[in-house]
Amino acid sequence: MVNPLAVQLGTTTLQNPLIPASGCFGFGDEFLDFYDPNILGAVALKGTTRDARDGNATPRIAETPAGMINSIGLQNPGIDVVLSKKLPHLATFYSQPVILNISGFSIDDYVASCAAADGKAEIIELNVSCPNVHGGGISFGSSCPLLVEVVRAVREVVTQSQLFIKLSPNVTDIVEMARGAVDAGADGLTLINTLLGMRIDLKRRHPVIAAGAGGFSGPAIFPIAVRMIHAVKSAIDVPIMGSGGVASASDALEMMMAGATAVQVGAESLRDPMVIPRIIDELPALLDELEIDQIADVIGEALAS
Amino acid sequence: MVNPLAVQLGTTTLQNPLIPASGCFGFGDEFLDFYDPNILGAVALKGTTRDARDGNATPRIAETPAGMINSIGLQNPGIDVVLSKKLPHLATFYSQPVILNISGFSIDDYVASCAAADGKAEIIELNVSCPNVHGGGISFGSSCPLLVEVVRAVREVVTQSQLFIKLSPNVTDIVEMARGAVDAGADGLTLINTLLGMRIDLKRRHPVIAAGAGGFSGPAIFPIAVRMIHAVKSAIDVPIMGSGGVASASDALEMMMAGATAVQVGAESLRDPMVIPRIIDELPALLDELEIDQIADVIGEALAS
Amino acid sequence: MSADRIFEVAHNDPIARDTYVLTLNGDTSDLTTPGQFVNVEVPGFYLRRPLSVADWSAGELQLIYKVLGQGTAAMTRMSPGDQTRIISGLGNGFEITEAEAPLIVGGGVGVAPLFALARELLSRGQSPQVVLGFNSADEVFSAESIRELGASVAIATVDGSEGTAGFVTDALPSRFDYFYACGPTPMLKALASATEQPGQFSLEERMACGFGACMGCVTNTVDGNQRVCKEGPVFSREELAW
Amino acid sequence: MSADRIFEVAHNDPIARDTYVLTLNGDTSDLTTPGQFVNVEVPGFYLRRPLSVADWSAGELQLIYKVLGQGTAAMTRMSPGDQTRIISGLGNGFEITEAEAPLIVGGGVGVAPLFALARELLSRGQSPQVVLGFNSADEVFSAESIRELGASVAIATVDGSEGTAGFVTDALPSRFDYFYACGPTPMLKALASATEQPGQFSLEERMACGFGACMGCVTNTVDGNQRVCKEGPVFSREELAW
Ligand SMILES: Cc1cc2nc3c(=O)[nH]c(=O)nc-3n(C[C@H](O)[C@H](O)[C@H](O)COP(=O)(O)OP(=O)(O)OC[C@H]3O[C@@H](n4cnc5c(N)ncnc54)[C@H](O)[C@@H]3O)c2cc1C
Ligand SMILES: Cc1cc2nc3c(=O)[nH]c(=O)nc-3n(C[C@H](O)[C@H](O)[C@H](O)COP(=O)(O)OP(=O)(O)OC[C@H]3O[C@@H](n4cnc5c(N)ncnc54)[C@H](O)[C@@H]3O)c2cc1C
Ligand SMILES: Cc1cc2nc3c(=O)[nH]c(=O)nc-3n(C[C@H](O)[C@H](O)[C@H](O)COP(=O)(O)O)c2cc1C
Ligand SMILES: Cc1cc2nc3c(=O)[nH]c(=O)nc-3n(C[C@H](O)[C@H](O)[C@H](O)COP(=O)(O)O)c2cc1C
Ligand code: FES
Ligand code: FES
Repeated sequence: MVNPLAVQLGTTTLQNPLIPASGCFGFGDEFLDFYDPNILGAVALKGTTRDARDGNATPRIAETPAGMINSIGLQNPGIDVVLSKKLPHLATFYSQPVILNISGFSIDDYVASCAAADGKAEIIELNVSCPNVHGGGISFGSSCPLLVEVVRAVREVVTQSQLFIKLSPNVTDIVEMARGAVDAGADGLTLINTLLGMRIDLKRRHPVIAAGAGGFSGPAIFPIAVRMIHAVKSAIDVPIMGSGGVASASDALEMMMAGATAVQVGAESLRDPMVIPRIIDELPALLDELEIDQIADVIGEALAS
Repeated sequence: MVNPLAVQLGTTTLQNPLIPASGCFGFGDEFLDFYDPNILGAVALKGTTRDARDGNATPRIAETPAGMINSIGLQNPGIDVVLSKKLPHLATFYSQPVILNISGFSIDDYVASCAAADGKAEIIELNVSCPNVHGGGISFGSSCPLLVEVVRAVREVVTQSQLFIKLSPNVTDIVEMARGAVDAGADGLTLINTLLGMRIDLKRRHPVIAAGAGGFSGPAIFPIAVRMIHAVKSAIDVPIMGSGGVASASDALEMMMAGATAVQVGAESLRDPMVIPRIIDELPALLDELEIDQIADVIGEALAS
Repeated sequence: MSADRIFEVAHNDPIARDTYVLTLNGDTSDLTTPGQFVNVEVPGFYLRRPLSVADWSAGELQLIYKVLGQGTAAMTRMSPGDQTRIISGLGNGFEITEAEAPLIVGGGVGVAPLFALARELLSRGQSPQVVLGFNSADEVFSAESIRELGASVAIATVDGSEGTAGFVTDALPSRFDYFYACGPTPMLKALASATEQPGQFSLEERMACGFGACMGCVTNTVDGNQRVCKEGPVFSREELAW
Repeated sequence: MSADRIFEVAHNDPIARDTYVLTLNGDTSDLTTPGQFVNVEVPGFYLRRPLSVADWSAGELQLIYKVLGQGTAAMTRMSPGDQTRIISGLGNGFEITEAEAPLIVGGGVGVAPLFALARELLSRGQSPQVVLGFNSADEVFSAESIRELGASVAIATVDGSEGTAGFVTDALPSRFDYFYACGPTPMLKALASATEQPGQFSLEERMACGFGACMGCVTNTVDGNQRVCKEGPVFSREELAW
């Protein structure tokens, strides 16, 4: 029997489109109390850098209406530990596709991490929302020439894994950035990373987050993600992992109609650890209700034709 | 006795910082059933263009988590009718400051409307989120050179009213845009206009809004507005009207701590027409609780010093 | 006049398939004529839900709603004693005419405001004929209560499970000189094509405020775009020029 | 093991100024030791609220919370019969040692988990001394119930309205060989400076998940940044190297 939830993400087949987003699933074992991760389409692991990082000062978390702000600052044990310890550990209980999320602060960083990671996971997802230390702190994801440069460099060393670029929404023209990434050799895109947001503590008269602004996500940003995915998929035929505010089966389907092939869930899975299994459970009934045979049939259905 | 809520917005004194945002208060009379507008700090009228406009096709409204999307398309009777009919009518029941919100699709449009409007209201607020018909549809608010050009041109003809520029948040670098507007002669800024957002109707497999994407606002976007106001006020000492997601007295204060001198309320006042009077009522007790004598003292208090 | 008021749920009961009658207690003094609507806050949803006034008396408001999406689904969980905020007294409502043989036409949940309209016409000594259309027999509501008022009611169902098989346009009486209609736009347009008599249409449009401030809910009229929530929801045939 | 469970409110009663005890019924089998916490969904708020387990038994959970901001203010409106989702069984909790003269120190709402801790120590035949600090007499809670367990309790209030005037550090007993402490960070740091004995601190940090997935809640330890929700909230003095 055909699995009605299966989708083809570039060259990777997923048993369903649901993926916990990077930074919201640790290295795969933090949810073992809640459910068996083998039900997932894939898992995206915590953003990994060349060297281990302690991350930002606390507070790192603030609440917003229908969302949250985080300022983790990429705390992670570094690519070597991830490859030598975290991945083998994950393999002891998980056998679906893996997405390694790679961050860096220079092109060298990205290239070194990606060269080490290539072939160790089905997909390497490049997080380009980090500041470029050699470029006055401008993030790779907010300058098209910088983005093209890093994607080109990384593409050279990523020959076995698929290379997805996770774009920042904090830009004037998301389609330009998408086109830059794809022209530079990306196999696919993840849309969107967090927006920049800030909350202020009225008593302290100071931002809640120690670092000031942070990454804003959750259901609040869902309409921004949908519109960016729709805009990019309208312009470029490229596989997209949707990300941003998904909290229900109908959200997942809506994002797919906008053009996403798979759907990542971040913040919502932190506040409700059971949301992803519930979405996977509920999707078949929702498809029936909407008279859809194969979930793959809805991808991009809401694009003007 | 000193009025603890008074603020000085450039050269205009407001009895309190609360202002209904443009497009969410008609031309001032739609709220008469609910409260006397003379309690307000000021009112911002519906976006006005050189010629009358029918606006966009319906549906024009979509709901989002903690927010909404609108696609009114600047339906308005045109600047002549606004000046000759709407303003005199407003003056029959309202005597606090008025903000005329001016939109256009070419520099000529803006200049013509602003020349006619100059001196007819305390503040002219330039909405630069509209596409430039002579520039491939790029909006004035998303290109710094275009923004500078329109502000320079309008500044020539606005000599009696204060000129505030209402910036679009859909840009990579809001500080760059703010600097461009101020250097080109703006007296102040309004931050922020709506974000681009989209919802899709699962049954129709089509965007809910007839035009596809629309302007996304409401509490969901509050953290984005706070962070942009904070970033701009940290860089430039300019009067700011805050806008974006304000729904309570503490939100208003939070936006002021980020750097706003006055605070506009849009979407929330559509879903809850009494929210602005309630905020004005509640502010004194909140100030007491936080041991603040004058609300003006909190402006920019959360900026790094 | 409209106002934001607090109402308390008295009952919330199913009356047909996916269709509920919600009875609330509160100040109804803003309501003046059948066909007006209210805008109801639903916990957990940002925008309010516009619903026609099905019936009202001093201190009591009745709404009839159909579960369509997540907001109306959440409304089914409102229980006696729960409070909610409602902007009341919205829209123009039907303008009662002196027509000799008035016809009332309703489709689906558009039937909601027609009970109060029928009663108003009857109280003025008029004898409206009523035609109501539904998908199937299990969706029929208000027909019996309108009959009890003393009006004759014909039913059309798409699947033929009650009354005439087909649409309301298949069940129109041979003689009437005016109509009042409320229902889905395709039904209203079909009615406009099938008839030449003058009449009024009550329209639906997606709304934000419901009280005229946002320009979200317009419909095209001979005078340009007019607000469904303010100049409407009821428009005469000539205004719409369908 | 932790799990997301549905609990039903049994009582929600004030016990001191701005301080409430919330009693809930549900599955408490995830809880193993005093000092663990739960993460409570509050209607209308995106993130859950982390609260220490004040007491538990099979089928019953007690939380003590202080109204601090909007979420805890909304919690006061939770009524008997209301259901809420709670992730239970979070954090390491206190590690019970064989110390001869243990001291329990609590400050403000940090006193919440100490009743269950005192009972556990007493049940093992130990005789903890207890020092609790509050701003003023009207904020004092749990002191009487801990006394009833059989432990000696000293109180310090900042305004001197009950017990020693000053901080917990002004009311420490002359002799103890180990401590268990929970309270605001400044109090914990003051305690660390004022003492040399070994002991454990229960920390607070802003959290998103509460179960170790987001890295939002770290504190600096001798082994680098550790998660307050997972490796903590209880850390030994040596780990923190304060
Ligand atoms: C003047 C007026 C009177 C109405 N009277 C009634 C009535 O008496 N009984 C009844 O059952 N329905 C009535 N409706 C339709 C009712 O408002 C919608 O069915 C309801 O808003 C759907 O909400 P939802 O959350 O279930 O749907 P969702 O699709 O989840 O709602 C999403 C958004 O779209 C809006 N929306 C969706 N469908 C409609 C629609 N058909 N019309 C307007 N807004 C819509 C919602 O209000 C909400 O903002 C009326 C509509 C209008 C404009
Ligand atoms: C492990 C742990 C155990 C706790 N146990 C208790 C307890 O037993 N009783 C009690 O009254 N309080 C306890 N707290 C503190 C409690 O979580 C906060 O007081 C509460 O979250 C404040 O919520 P609010 O909505 O009222 O405040 P708001 O300031 O409106 O909340 C905004 C956001 O900040 C977070 N936040 C604000 N203050 C704190 C804080 N001090 N610690 C953590 N998060 C905070 C909120 O959770 C929310 O995400 C504990 C905290 C932790 C981390
Ligand atoms: C706590 C937290 C940590 C995150 N860490 C990363 C990360 O390491 N790398 C990355 O690319 N994205 C990271 N993100 C972004 C998410 O993967 C996701 O793209 C974003 O939050 C939008 O989705 P959401 O609204 O479902 O959370 C993080 C998000 C959160 C909330
Ligand atoms: C229905 C609607 C109409 C609007 N029309 C205008 C407009 O004509 N001109 C303008 O500058 N902004 C317009 N806006 C933007 C608002 O003035 C405001 O800046 C924005 O919605 C963010 O604030 P909010 O989150 O409080 O709504 C409109 C917003 C809404 C919701
Ligand atoms: S809904 Fe706002 S004008 Fe009609
Ligand atoms: S709160 Fe998420 S790791 Fe601790």
